[in-house]
Amino acid sequence: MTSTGAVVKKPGSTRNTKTGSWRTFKPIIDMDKCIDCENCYLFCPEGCINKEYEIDYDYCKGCGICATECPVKAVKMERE
Amino acid sequence: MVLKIATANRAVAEAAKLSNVNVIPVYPITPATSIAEYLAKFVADGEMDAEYVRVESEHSAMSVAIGASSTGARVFTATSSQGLALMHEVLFIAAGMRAPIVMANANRALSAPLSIWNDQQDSISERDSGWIQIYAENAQEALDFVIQSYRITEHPEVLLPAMVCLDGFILTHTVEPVDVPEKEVVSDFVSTYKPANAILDPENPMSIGTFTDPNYYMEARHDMYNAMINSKNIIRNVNKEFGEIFGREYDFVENYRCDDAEIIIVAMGSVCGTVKDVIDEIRREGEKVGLLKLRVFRPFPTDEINAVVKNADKIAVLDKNVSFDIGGALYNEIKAKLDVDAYGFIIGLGGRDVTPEHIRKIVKETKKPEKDVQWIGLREEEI
Amino acid sequence: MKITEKEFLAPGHRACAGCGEPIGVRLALKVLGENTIAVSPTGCLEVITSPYPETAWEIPWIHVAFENAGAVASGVEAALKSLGRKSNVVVFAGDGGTADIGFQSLSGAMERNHDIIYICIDNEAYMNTGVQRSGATPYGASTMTSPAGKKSFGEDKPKKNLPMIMVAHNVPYVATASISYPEDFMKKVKKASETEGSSYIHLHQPCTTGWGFDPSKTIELGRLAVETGAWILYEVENGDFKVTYRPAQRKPLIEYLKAQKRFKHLKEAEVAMLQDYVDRTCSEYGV
Amino acid sequence: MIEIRFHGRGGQGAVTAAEILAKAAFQDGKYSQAFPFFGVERRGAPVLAFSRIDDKPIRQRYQVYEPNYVIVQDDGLLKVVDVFSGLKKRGKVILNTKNSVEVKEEYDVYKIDATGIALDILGVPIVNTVMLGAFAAATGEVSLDSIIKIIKETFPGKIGEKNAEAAKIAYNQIKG
Repeated sequence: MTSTGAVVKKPGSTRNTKTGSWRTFKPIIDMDKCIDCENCYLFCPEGCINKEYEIDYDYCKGCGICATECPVKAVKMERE
Repeated sequence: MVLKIATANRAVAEAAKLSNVNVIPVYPITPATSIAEYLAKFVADGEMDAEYVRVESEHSAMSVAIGASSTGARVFTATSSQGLALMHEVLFIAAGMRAPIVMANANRALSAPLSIWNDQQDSISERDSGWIQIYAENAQEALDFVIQSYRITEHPEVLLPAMVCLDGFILTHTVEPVDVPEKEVVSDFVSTYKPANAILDPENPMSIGTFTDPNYYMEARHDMYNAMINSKNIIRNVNKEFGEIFGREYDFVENYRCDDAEIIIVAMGSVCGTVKDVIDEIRREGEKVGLLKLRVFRPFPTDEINAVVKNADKIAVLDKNVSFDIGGALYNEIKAKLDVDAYGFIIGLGGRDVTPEHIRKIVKETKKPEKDVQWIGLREEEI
Repeated sequence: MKITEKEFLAPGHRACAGCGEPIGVRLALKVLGENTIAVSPTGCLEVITSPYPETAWEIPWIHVAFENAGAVASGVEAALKSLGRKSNVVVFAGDGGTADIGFQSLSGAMERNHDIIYICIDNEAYMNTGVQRSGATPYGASTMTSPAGKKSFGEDKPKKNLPMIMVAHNVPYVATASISYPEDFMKKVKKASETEGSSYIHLHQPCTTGWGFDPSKTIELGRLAVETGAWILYEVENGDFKVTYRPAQRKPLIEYLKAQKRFKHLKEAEVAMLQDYVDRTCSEYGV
Repeated sequence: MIEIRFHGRGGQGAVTAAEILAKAAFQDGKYSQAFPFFGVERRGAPVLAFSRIDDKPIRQRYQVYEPNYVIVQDDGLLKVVDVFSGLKKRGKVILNTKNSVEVKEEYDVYKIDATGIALDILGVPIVNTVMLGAFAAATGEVSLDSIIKIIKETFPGKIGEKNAEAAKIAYNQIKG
């Protein structure tokens, strides 16, 4: 293979690596309780929760920050 | 063409000015300082439309150079000795990131003991960094090689940085006649830099300087190895084109009276001028001696050297550097790559003047060699 | 504050679960937008985001070495200027690459006042290589190279005051921030992007691995640091100092300390000494 | 090829003199070279500089050991430096002095009170351009016109004019 300067020309290509497999606990959002504060969206290290509060489980590593930071306890961490 | 009388440092600065350079990050160091000063003045006087970055160290000079080059700018910098050594880490990175940077190195001894004078230990110590290395015999060559280097380094099949080496003081501070080409002619020759591999541009985002695990590192280095080999063709073509336009032809090596020579001296840089004069004298005395001047040290032109030296009885290799216990770098490379009867001579370290007597002694010693490696010009008295 | 929903740091990066660093980068880039070039020195962020042949970066990004992010960003900025192009140039550097080995090149860049935004993401030790102390490691923290022991209570020097050193460089905009106060942080990034010349933001970032706490508590720890006064949020705009967040009632430092393994060894007297140090600093800064 | 060695003190402009001489010779249509023995000497210490002039390109790169001419910018140097070292037989010495100095017979010595001329014309005891005027007269190796042209190029404006005048006075004094 060739690799001139090991430049990566495919932006965002870490998406090829599904870090969801790192997870032990899985966040589940109870939309009935959600007050749309955006904490989970802002604080997600993976950026895998969107503004509709859908979690992309392909990448969620299960850190639980979203559950901790939810002011109304709408996010539960469940065993995979 | 304008014939000027100037130092090699002035010639090098003129070359950068002529080559449409965008960014100049430079940190002054003797004997390269006046290059930095001339360029600063060119920019201050509006003679040169470039960003002059007054960095706080040589390490940062090369780092700025990589950042700027990666953003699509043509870059020039200059350094010497301790400065080059401080850059060591970043030199490897510039080459590994395939940044086509051109740098002048005013060859000077490395500490300790401290010396500001000439030898070539500094650049030779960076021979494995992945930089193309070209050695100038005089101010004209220094100017021409800087201009040529942009065409070589920026070629998509090369993309390796280039170091133009000029002997400290002996060239950097000596005034002599130099042909300074017209701006338009050089501008046409070098055009403007168009990044062929990588560029930091939000329109086309890419990541430069990534992290490789053992699955990928070797390939990147192997590509550099191939690029260095490929650069030979590019250097050859650029030489040819340069010769047609500027009337000065260069090759990887210069054959000075070698065709029938029994003894051939191999050397790089400014000492070659003195050697040529001595060869003329010795030839008048009836001895067949020639000089192979090595212009391009990396890539190493094995075939070109061999074509010139293969019929000689003995080869004397001059090194202004030393690899402790095994002699100079050039001597060792000649021994390793060619099937010749070669002897090594360490000369001119730390600015020790290399005189015609030294060259005569080397020729004499080569005829009846007692040792593989000898130091020439050492003081005999005790202090 | 209105920010784009677009993510400029893709998932799939290799950070630890619960890592605060990508949070800081995500939030900053949401403010800066896509016309941005990022520079990183060697460190956690570089390693986790650029595993060849993949990259997490959606914007142009460059890494050169550990100690030269300031210089590399200077080069990027100088090139943009020379070529007549306009983009934000932002550095995301760790505390080691900023306070220690990269300090000289940072100082040079700030002194030259390049139009760049330098964000030091400070997790208070060399986390990339397994938690060795840096100049930003706080008083009393136990690291692999400042271990607590019979004759040591851990790091024996207070944290180097990088933001104030940057103020001394006459940088037009200097601020401290915390990933736990996103609104405050993003406002500061915005100000930095509107500043002509250099801006420096020192972003406090709890590290689950290096500090020793549960990955879910990253934001909580950052908040505790600010609420106890161990980390103070302020900005210095053209020399004018202003605290941007003042805890109503400062919590005792012990609440912050006891939540982390790196302070577990501290004895009562040592905690009191640290509390005293924090009190003095807070009164100095008016918190 | 002719070779010239300049002896001076740091600050007296010996290095500049060697360069002006090389440039003037070049102006006359010859090939030339000039370089200092670049030390770390500061103001006042003895310094050396060299010029070479030839009809063909100059390739050699070592110091001048057997000069045809020696220019001594300060007679005080005679006590501390062997300014005659290697000087070719019948080689010429241009010596700045107002005293009667004893020198070996095998050399032609041209004495000139360059310091006096410099003080009169320039108001400072910097003698390098004065010595070049004297050199042109004593040796004929370079034209006074070229020396004057290069002096004016090197020092633009009034200073150049004055230096040129000083060189001319020295030239005429030696020519007698």
